[in-house]
Amino acid sequence: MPNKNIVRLAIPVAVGGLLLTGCSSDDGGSTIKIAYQGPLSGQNVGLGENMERGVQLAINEANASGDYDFELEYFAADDQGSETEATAAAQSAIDDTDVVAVVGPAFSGPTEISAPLYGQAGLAAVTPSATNPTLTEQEFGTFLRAVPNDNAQGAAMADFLAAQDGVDSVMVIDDVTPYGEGLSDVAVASLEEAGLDVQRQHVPQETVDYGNAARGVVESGVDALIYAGYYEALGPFTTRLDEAGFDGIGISGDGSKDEELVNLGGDATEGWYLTCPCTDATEEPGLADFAERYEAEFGLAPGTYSAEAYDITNMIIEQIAGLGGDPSREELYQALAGVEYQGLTKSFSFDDAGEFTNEAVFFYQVTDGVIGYLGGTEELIG
Amino acid sequence: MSGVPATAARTPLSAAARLRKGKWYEQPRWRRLGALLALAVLMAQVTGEQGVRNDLFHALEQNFKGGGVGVWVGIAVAVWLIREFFDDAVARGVSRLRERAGGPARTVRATSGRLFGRRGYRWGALGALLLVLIVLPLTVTTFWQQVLVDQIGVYVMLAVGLNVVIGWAGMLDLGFIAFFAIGAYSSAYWTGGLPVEPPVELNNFLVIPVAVVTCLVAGVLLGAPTLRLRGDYLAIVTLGFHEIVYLVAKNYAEFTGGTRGANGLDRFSLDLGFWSYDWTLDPVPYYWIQLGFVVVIIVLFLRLEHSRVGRAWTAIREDEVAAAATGVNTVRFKLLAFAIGASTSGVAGVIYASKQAFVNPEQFVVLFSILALSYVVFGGMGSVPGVLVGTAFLVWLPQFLRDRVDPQDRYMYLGALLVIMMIYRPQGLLPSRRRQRELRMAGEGVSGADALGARPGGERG
Amino acid sequence: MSLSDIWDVLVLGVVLGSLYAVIAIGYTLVYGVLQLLNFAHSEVFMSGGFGGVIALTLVEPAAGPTGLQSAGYVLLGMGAGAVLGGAVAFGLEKAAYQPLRRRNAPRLVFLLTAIGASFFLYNLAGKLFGRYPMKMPTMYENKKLFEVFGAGVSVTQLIIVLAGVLMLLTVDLVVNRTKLGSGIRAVAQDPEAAALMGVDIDKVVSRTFVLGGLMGGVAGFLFGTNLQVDYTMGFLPGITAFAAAVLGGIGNVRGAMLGGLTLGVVESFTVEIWGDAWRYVGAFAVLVLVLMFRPTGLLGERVGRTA
Amino acid sequence: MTAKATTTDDDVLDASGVTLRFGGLTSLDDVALRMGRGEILAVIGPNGAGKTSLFNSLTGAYVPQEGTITFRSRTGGAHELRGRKPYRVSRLGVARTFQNIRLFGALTVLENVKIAAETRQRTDAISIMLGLPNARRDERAGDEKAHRVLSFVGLEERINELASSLSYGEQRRLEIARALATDPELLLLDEPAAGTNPTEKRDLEHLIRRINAELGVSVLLIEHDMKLVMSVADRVVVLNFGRKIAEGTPAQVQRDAAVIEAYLGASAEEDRAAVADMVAEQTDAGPSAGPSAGSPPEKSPEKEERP
Repeated sequence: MPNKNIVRLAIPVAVGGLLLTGCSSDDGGSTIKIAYQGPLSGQNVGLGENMERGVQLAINEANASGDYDFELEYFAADDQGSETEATAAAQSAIDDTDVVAVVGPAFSGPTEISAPLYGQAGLAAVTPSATNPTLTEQEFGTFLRAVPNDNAQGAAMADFLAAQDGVDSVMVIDDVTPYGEGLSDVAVASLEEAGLDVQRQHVPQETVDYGNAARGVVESGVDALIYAGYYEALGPFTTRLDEAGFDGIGISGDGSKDEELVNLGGDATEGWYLTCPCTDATEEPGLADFAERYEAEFGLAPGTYSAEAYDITNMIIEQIAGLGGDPSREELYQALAGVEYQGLTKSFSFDDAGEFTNEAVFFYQVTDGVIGYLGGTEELIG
Repeated sequence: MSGVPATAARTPLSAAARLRKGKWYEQPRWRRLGALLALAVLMAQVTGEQGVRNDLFHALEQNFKGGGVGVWVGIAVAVWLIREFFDDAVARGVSRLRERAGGPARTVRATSGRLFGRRGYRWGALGALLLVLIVLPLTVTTFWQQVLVDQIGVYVMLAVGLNVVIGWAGMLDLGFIAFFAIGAYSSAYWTGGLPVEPPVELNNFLVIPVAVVTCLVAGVLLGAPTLRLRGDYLAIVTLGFHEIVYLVAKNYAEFTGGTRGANGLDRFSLDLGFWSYDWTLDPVPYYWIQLGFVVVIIVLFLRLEHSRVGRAWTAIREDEVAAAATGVNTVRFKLLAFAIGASTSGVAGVIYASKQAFVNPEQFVVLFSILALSYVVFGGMGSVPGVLVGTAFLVWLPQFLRDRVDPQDRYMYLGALLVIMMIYRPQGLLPSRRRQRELRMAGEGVSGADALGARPGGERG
Repeated sequence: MSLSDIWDVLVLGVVLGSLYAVIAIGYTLVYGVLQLLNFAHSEVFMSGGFGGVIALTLVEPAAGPTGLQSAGYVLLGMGAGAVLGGAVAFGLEKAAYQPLRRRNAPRLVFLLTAIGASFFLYNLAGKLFGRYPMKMPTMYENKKLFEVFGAGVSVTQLIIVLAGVLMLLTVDLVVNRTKLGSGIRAVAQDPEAAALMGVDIDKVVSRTFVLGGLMGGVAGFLFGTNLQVDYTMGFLPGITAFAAAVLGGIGNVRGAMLGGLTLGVVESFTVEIWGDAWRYVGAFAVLVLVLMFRPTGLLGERVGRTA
Repeated sequence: MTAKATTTDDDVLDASGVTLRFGGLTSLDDVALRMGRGEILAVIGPNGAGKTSLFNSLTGAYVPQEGTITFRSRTGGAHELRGRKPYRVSRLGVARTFQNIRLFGALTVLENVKIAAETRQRTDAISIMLGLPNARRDERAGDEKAHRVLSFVGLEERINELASSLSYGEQRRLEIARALATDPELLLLDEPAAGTNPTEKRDLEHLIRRINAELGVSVLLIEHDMKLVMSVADRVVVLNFGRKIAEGTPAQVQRDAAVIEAYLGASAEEDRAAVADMVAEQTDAGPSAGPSAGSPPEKSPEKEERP
């Protein structure tokens, strides 16, 4: 009996193997591909698509401009924002020999797993959004962070609150994601350093009711609240805070700086401060123009990190052109690591660990249902 | 309560039903048309546009305007017409086709029967298969190697373990990935990767037995109080257990590293004095470890299935009351199945953690438990070959579809596939013979076996 | 914790618990007639949320609505939620479960179908309406209405509890007083006997699904009003509500209500004491403890199978 | 045909005061039952009299609220059965069959019996997985025993067939074989003749006698078929509405007015048939069977007061 059963494994497994091999053939081409690794399906697809469109827009414009004598192609590496899919996603980009650089990975968790693979393959991975500070400490090889890490934002929030009159106590709430916890770690440390009274809470982003959390904030009687998390959660949270009667200062990070925050939170978001290492699209003429082109291409306004992804892609394209239009992966990484590039959102340059050297953080505030630009940290705190 | 059937009898439901049958839309023909049209509209949505932000009706509008609905409705009406008016012709055609196709199929079956029928051939074929499996990863791209290890390999191992719990012992376990997580975190802990220092640092190979014991204990701790519960209750309790393990991994940051996880974990390494080897980023050596474990585990488990233990599991699955009356210690055997499944899951966890060199809670969400369960049932519960193939296929499919359909829709198609599969082939791809019989008997109303171990009201004897 | 704190937390718990209770009804009714863990019920609930959003987006609620307008919007949202929830439940039963029922398939096959249907439905919703959370259009100004022992109750909270109580009473009446109810109970108790006595099982089952779907749909709308609507919103509340149904004694309508309220309150206090991160730990600990001492749940399995 | 001598020390089963209630319903009311070693005792009574409840109480499926059930094994130990788990009862040496045959239909005849034959084996899962010699020995022992038992009941020809493919009478015998494979000292048969044809019935009667005589197993029998009861049982106990209303030799019980009344008062078809059988037995077998029926019983039957 057992033998017969073992035997019955044979056929299907063999068939599976054949199918696997059958799919593995890929034909080489002469085009150059730029990949994007991020969540293109699954829960966090919204954020992933923001960046993907930025990358696509840059590629389309480069091809249409006629300035370059090479054809660019977009390569999607969907990791679903999940660690389990991270190796496969990264490997799909690595395996395609036409891919010369990767924009991404978008999230810190998948980066932990994908970055070593990129390092091994010598393929530059420039993330627009993975902000966990420990990533650049691990010497992945080709990992470049084109965004200030959470340290800068957390410190800026703390400085800002410490400079406000009448703020003695602060509640820091994170959304129990790597992003939120990283940000709130830094914020808590900086606030304590500034001599403020700090309380810390964890409210998972998938929570079914923010009533308890809002009540907790109001009961604690704090003067200000830092929310380290994304707009999807902050929207309903502000509503409940408003209902519970919270009248202190509210401040959140770049994960919440999205038009959608106002749609989800409504009037309750009024007066909330938002920090972002990004400059404002409406302030900068170049960005306003970008927003128009983006909308014309995709039929909707750019979202969080769209412009950053666009910038990074353009930076990569410029380096490719600078290397004669047919660089090896290694060459391109070297060029990117030493880059000085002025994008729409900020100027890009990296230190030896691949960390972003420009630590400027900007402040925004929701006024009259619009996220308005306030200015850089220095301007505000003085 | 005893009065209920009487009340029901007094209400002239059947008479009313008969009256209503007279209306035209109640007639089967028109009903079928309605169903087909509904299906067409649904298919138009399934294959249509993606929705966009801030415009709720974008996709709906596009789907109706863009003609997608028209095409599908046309197809539906055509199918309906053919079905209603040319049914005989189609049936004749199909049977003729079947006859023609039957010949070659029979030859294939006969050949394979001859090939696998004899003992010598059988071992030869198995050896050849093993050889194919050993060299398989060397013939594919690194991408498929990664998929093979991180997804297919992991889930195949999990499915073989889950098959013991659900396929053989008939217990519905929705928290299987919890043990996978325990295994992975054990590996992280004993190799010194977590914020907490272990008493001694172990090599990953030595962690495997430790993880097995840990998962056994965890399985028994969870199982002992809950295995007396009925099938559905067990499902929710195991689901809850999974959620708790996940929450602990996520929130008990002092020990587990919290949401940011633990990185830079030790990978497998072997040092025999005269020869040493370190596993690195290359996926293939992990594949060979997985393959080795899967082969060993399958051999061990098949022995178990065809022993008194496997028979006792079948007895419990089919009729728990009768099994107990026959002297089978039902709780003990269920616990055994539970623990065996848990420890298999744990081993898979250790290998996975070593391969990824990174653990965080998001790799162990409840969704994966549900996926693992669907893989087992899809392949054919209780049948080891079925489970292997089913899992490999279903894990492979989304990767295969990656470039062929919108990646966002992959799980939608997976869901639809599961439903269709359960309607047309509930026994799974390659069902076990026992299970197939049980299904048939259930269909004929012969047996009360319901594949969940306990049948409703079965306790009443 | 002061006394007014306790009341505060209790109010939050009761509000959440009412939602769980209404969703749990759907699980329990279906379990009663089919012994089926209808995993896809969470997607019925999700559809209700979308139903509300769709209807209210179509009518575009006026800014600063009058009381009467507000009531109209709320009723419209509930109605739309119920309709879509009921329709999805109906379609689900017809397309996925009925073929299985005809063949007398084992319960595990049902369960897998339910899981598949759930995957399909929530991804389809994501595809059609976008995979983004959306806010329920504002129907009224959500201010504090009155206080219960110092705990404020807002408009939304009042609506949820009132609607919840009303629906639970309705279901209880339907199950215990109407023809459909006696059909449901008969099928739950013994499908074969019920069929012999002239009960049209197909009809009873499909109406049971619709009844559960109506409830689930309204719950989805209410939940969406309280939080927001997105295509994955069904999963967690669905699981908790199923736990609630089991806690109360699955198949038992009143048990589902009790179980829902219990879990809501337990969650609320768990969150208050240990923080939001441990929300479900308290709920599941209570579930396991109760099942260990009362294996058939708080009120036992009533609808059908009395021992 | 004389009732066997029963002294207290040699009783295999001694139950007294057994009371079992479900909610408000009393299923068994202060039932007492003594059974001598080697005896064949039949329990009869109209439908719903509590016969199966008694069996379930004896085998641990139900836990009666009151009473003691003492089982004395041959090795001399006295064991309380009330509240003991079913599998433990079986291991002590009390086996049973079910009224509605409960075989493992998807297993073969041999496998069905092997499951029972192997319940006392002690090899652990690890030895089995590793294929150690003790595991192989056990496997062989189970095989041999199952073969023995199957040839005892006359099913040796059908060893490799599926249990569900057997004829009704064969399934009955298989169920008995499965029970015998657990090495019982006391065998409880729940309506073994139900649904069998006259030939099968005769075979069954023969089988019961052989089990009793050749294997030395005491048999407790629930049966509706009066002919079988009268011919095979040493003594008969009559239950009605959960109470014992008569006890004695078949002949004594046959003439008992309370018994006949109980059957006439019952509504079920088969009960009426039983009373007809009883009366028939009385008229044609009564006088000729004079000596044995008339001989004084060694133990005066405990009877309820007659009206």
